[in-house]
Amino acid sequence: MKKLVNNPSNVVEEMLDGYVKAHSNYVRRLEENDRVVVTSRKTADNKVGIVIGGGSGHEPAFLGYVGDGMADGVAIGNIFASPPPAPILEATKAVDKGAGVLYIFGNYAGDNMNFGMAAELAEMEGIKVEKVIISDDVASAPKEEKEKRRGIAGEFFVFKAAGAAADKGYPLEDVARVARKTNEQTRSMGVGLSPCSLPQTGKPSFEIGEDEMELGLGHHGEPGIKRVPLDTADNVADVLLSYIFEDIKLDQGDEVAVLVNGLGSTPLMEQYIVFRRVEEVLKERGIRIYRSYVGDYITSLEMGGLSITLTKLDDELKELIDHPVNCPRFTQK
Amino acid sequence: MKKLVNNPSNVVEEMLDGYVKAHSNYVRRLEENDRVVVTSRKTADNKVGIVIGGGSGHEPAFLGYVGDGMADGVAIGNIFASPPPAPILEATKAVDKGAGVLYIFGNYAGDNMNFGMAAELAEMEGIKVEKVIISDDVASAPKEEKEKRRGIAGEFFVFKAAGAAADKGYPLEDVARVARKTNEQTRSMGVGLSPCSLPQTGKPSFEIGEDEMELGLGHHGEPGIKRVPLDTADNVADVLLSYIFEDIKLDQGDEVAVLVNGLGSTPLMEQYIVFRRVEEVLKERGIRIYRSYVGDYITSLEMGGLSITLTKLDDELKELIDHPVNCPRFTQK
Amino acid sequence: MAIRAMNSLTPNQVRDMFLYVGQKVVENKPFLTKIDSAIGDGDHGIGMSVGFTKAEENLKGKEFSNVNDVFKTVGMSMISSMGGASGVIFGTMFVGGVKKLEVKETLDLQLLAEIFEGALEAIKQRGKAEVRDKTMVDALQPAVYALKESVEKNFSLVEGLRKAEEGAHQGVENTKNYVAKFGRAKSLGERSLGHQDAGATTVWIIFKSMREWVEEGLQDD
Amino acid sequence: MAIRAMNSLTPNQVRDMFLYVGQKVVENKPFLTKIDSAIGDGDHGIGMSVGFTKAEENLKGKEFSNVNDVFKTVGMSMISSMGGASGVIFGTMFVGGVKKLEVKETLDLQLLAEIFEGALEAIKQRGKAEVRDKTMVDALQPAVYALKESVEKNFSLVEGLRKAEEGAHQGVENTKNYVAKFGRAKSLGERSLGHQDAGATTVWIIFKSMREWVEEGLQDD
Ligand SMILES: Nc1ncnc2c1ncn2[C@@H]1O[C@H](COP(=O)(O)OP(=O)(O)O)[C@@H](O)[C@H]1O
Ligand SMILES: Nc1ncnc2c1ncn2[C@@H]1O[C@H](COP(=O)(O)OP(=O)(O)O)[C@@H](O)[C@H]1O
Ligand SMILES: [Mg+2]
Ligand SMILES: [Mg+2]
Ligand SMILES: [Mg+2]
Ligand SMILES: [Mg+2]
Repeated sequence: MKKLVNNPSNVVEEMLDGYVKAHSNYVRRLEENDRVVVTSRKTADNKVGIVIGGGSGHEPAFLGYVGDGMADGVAIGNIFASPPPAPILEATKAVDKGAGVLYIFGNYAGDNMNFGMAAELAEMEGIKVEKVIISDDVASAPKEEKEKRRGIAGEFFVFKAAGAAADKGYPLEDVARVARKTNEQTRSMGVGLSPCSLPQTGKPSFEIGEDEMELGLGHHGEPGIKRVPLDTADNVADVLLSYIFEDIKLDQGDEVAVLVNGLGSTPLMEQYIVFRRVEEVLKERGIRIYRSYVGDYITSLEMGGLSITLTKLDDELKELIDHPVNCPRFTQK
Repeated sequence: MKKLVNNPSNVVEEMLDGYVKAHSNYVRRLEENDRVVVTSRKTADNKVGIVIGGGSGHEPAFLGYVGDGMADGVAIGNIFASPPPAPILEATKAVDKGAGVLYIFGNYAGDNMNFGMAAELAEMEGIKVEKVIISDDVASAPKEEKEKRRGIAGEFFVFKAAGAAADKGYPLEDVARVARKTNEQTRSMGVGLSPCSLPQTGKPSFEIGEDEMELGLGHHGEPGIKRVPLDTADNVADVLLSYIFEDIKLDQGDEVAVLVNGLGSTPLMEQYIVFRRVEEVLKERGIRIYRSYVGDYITSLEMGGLSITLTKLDDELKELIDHPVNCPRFTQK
Repeated sequence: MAIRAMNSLTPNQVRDMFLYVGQKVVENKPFLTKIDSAIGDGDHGIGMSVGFTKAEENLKGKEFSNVNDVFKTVGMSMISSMGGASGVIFGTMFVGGVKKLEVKETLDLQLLAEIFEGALEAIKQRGKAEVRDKTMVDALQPAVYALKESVEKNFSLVEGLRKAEEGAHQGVENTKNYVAKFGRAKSLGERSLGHQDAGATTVWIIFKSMREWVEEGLQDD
Repeated sequence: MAIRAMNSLTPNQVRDMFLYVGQKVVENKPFLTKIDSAIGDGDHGIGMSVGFTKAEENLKGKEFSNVNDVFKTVGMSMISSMGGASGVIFGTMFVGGVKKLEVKETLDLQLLAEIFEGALEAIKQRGKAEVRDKTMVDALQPAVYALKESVEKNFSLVEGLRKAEEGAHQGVENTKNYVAKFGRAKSLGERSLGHQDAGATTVWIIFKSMREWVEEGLQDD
C-alpha cells in the first residue's frame, strides 16, 4: 500500500515531531525520553496523573487524548508494538503530582509486560501506580474470560471516564475504580473490510476477498470470529450488536454511551449509516442513548472497517462522560 | 471498493438520518426539505446567516461545519453533485434573520448554477443574498485565472473566517468581504495516491499505478497537473509548497494559517509527517505559522492523498481564525 | 383516444407525451450510465431517471389547462430533484422556453420551435456552453434549427420532430470529435475524443421519443 | 589477543562476545524478518536489530569490571529500546539471570548455565509461556538443559556452548510442530503449524554466535 513517508524507520519520530509542532499549545515531548508526550497545560495540584499508551498506528489514539479532561501523558511505542518501560516510567515521573498515577492500556502481552515493569520501577521510585487493563473486544475470548479479551475502541470511554474523574479531583483508587467499572460495562465488536500495511514491511496485515468481511477483527489485523460475505450496513450493525447483547445484559430503560469507530479508511458517510441503524435497534429495545460518538477514534492505519462500542452507564459514569474535554484530537464542551 | 451501505441510492438520506440522530443537540433537518440541515442552537438576533453546501462524499464537509461560529445551514447534494436550488432556498429562508444570508461554495459548474438560481429565488422572496465562490486549488487553472480555479480544502478557512465574522455581528457586506479576502489569500495544492468509488457505480474515480501519484488531483478525482512517481513525504511537501509559493507572495515575517488535509484514507501519521516538513520549510523562509490544522477536514470518500493549504493572514483574519467554534465535527476553544 | 400523427396537442396530450418521454429516458438509464462512465462519473443515467421520475410524479393524473404549466412542471421537477449541473441544464431545457411565454392552450410545431429556441438561449446563458464544447448544446442546437426550418417549410408536427431528432442525432455524433470543455469530462482533455457526450445523447432520446409518441399517438392512460 | 577456545572469560571478553553476537543477529535481520512475516507481523528482525544496536552503543569502548554488568547492559539496552513483547522477553533473557547474582569477575560454563537458568525462570514468570507454546522458550529451555548437563559432564566452555546451540536448534525445529499460544501468531491457530518461531530462531543464533566467538577467539577490537 502506498505511503507518504520518508524513511520507514523514522515514521514514529517524525509523526511526533509534526504532532508537537502542530499542537505546541497543548503538549510537549519530554527531554528525558522523546517517546513521551505530556500535557503542557496547567493541571490542578494534587491531581491524579493518567498515563496511557501503546503502539503507534492507532492515531488519533493514543497521543491525541493527552489534554484537559483526558490523559496527562502518553508513552508511544513503535507501530503496533508496546512502548518499552522507560518512556512509561518517564511519563509517570513527569505527570505525578504526589497523588499517584493511573496506567490505562489495552490487554496485549507487550503492553502488559512493559507497563507492568514500568509500574514496578515507578513504585521503586516512590510513586503510587494503579493499572487498568482494557478488555472490551467481545470477539477475542468467551464471556467467562473477559479478562483475556483484547482492548479495542472501548478504550476511548475508559480514557474519557478516568480522565474526567481525575479532573474532578478523585483520589487514585477512585479514578482506578471508575476506569475498571467503565471497562466492565463496555463491550465492543468490530468488522474488518480491508487490511492496512506497516510502513517498514509493506505487507498487508491480513488477506481478504473482494466480497468478504472479517467479523471480530482485531486492531492489528488479528483474525476475528469468522469470515463472512460482505453484507448491508444494517445487517452488519445488527450482527455486531447481537454479539454485544449476548454478552452484556441491557434492559429497557438502560442508558448507554455509543461509539461507532472507523478503523481508518471507512468514510464518515458509512459510519453514520451504521450509527443510524444502531440508534434504531437500541430504540426498539427501549435502550436510551445518553451520548454518542461517531468517527475515527482509534484506528489501525488505513484499515477498512469499523466497530460498535456500548458502555452501560450509571449516574456516576453519566456525569463523567458529560465532563468537558479539550485535547488536540478530541474536544467536548 | 467495499462499502458498508444499504441501498446505494439511499446513502445520502441514511447518512443524514444518522447524522442528525447523533448530533441532535446541534442540528436538525428541515421539514420543508430534508436535504437541509440547520443549526438548532440559538444564534444572536440579526446575525447574518451563512449557508454552505455542495455534493456529499466530502464529510465532515460540509454538514459537519454547521454550528456555533461556522455555518447556520447546509444544503446537501448527492455524492459529488451540487444540491438543487430548492434545499439551498429553504436553508436560506430558515437561517435568515433579516440581516441577509451569505452563500459560500466551491467553484464548480453545478454549484455555481444551483446556488445562483437559489440566490435569485431568495431575492424574489426579499432576502438579501451574497455569494462567495471559493477557488483555492492552484492546480486547476493558471494564476491569472484564479476565478476559474476549483475550490478544495481551503474552503475550510473561508467557512472559519466568515463564520467568525457573522458570529461577531458583522453586517452582510462585511462577512462577504472577509470571506472573499480569505479566498484571495488562500492557496491549496493536493496530491492523490489512490481513488475512491461512488456507492452507486462502484467505479474507481481514477486509475493510478502502484508507484505513482497525481499532483494537483481534484476533490472528485479530476486529473491534476501531472502524474509522477511516488516520492517521500518531505519531497511531496516541498513540491506542493513550491506550487503555492509560486502563486502567492509570502515574505519573511508573514503569518499564515496552515491546513494539512487528508482525503479520506491517508492515516493521520502520514499527515503529521507532512506537516512536520511544512513547518520546517516555512520556518526556513521566516514565515510564521499562526495556527495549524491537521486532519480530514474535507474528504473525497476513501480517496488516498492529502493537500496543503496556506492562508496569508492579516490582523483581521487572525482575529477571525482565533474565534471559538463549536460544531459537531469541529471544535475550537 | 389514439390519434395518429396529431398536428397539434392539447395540454393533457403534451403531459402524456412527456410521460412517454420520461419512460423512454428511464429505460435508457443503463445506456446513459455506460456513456457517462466512459468520460464522466457515470451518474448521468441515474440523474435523468431521478428527474423524469419526479416529473412523472408531478404530471400523472393531473389536469393541465395550458401548455406552459406542463413544461414548467417537467422542468421544475428536474431542477428540484436532480442537483448537479445537469439538473439545472435539463430543467432549463423545459422551463427556459416558457418562462416569458404567454399562456398557450395548444402546442403546434411553431410553438414547439419557439419554446425550444427560448430554452436553448436560456441554457447557453446559464451554462455558458457553446456548440463544440461537447455538451447537450451540441444536440439541442441542431434540433432547434431543424424545428425552425420545418416551421418555415410548413412541415407537420411529426415531420418537424423527425427532423429535430435527426439533427440531435447528428449532434451526438459530432460530440465524438470534440474535446470536453464542461463538466467532469473537461479535465480529461484530449482523452475525451472519440466518446459521445451523455447529455447530448439524452437530448436525442427526448426528441426521438416525442416523435414516436406523436407518430404513434401513444398515450399513457 | 586471540585465545582459542577459552574456558573462562573476563568481563571485557564477555563484552566482546556479545558485540559479536549482536553483529550476527543484525546480519540475520532479513532472515528473521522472513520468518516473522510468515506467521507474525514481520518486525522481529527489525526489533532484535534495534536491541542489539543499542547494546553495541552501550558496550563498545566501555570497560567492565564484572560479568553481571555486561549482561545487565545488554538486557537493559533491549528493554529500553525495543518495546513490544520481545523487548521485555529478550531483555529478561540477559537481565533475569544476573538480577540476584553476586558480583562475578569471570564467566565459566557453570556460571553461564546458572545465569541462563535464572533467565529462563524469569522469562517464564514474565511471559507465562511454557515449552510447546511456540515461543523462544522452546529454544532457550533445551539450551539451558544442555548447559547444565555439560557442567555435570565437565565439558569445556566451547563444548557446553555447542551442546546449547544444538539444543536450541532442536527447539527451533520443534516449534514447527506447535500451534502458537502467544503473540500475534496466536490468532492464526492451526495455520501456524509448519512454521518455525522467530524468537526461538534468535535464541539459536545467539548461542551459535557465542560458540563461534569462544571457539575462534574472535574479538571485536
Ligand atoms: N455548462 C453546461 N452547459 C450545457 N450542458 C452541460 C453543462 N455542463 C454539463 N452539461 C451536460 O451535462 C451532462 C452531464 O450530466 P450529469 O452526468 O448528469 O452531471 P455531472 O456532470 O454533474 O455528473 C454532460 O454530458 C453535458 O451534456
Ligand atoms: N509471552 C512470551 N513468552 C516468551 N516469548 C514470547 C512471548 N511472546 C512473544 N514471544 C517471542 O517473541 C517473538 C516475537 O517477537 P517480535 O516479532 O519482536 O514481537 P511482536 O510479536 O510484538 O511483533 C515470538 O516469536 C516469540 O518467540
Ligand atoms: Mg510487532
Ligand atoms: Mg456527477
Ligand atoms: Mg455525470
Ligand atoms: Mg513480530
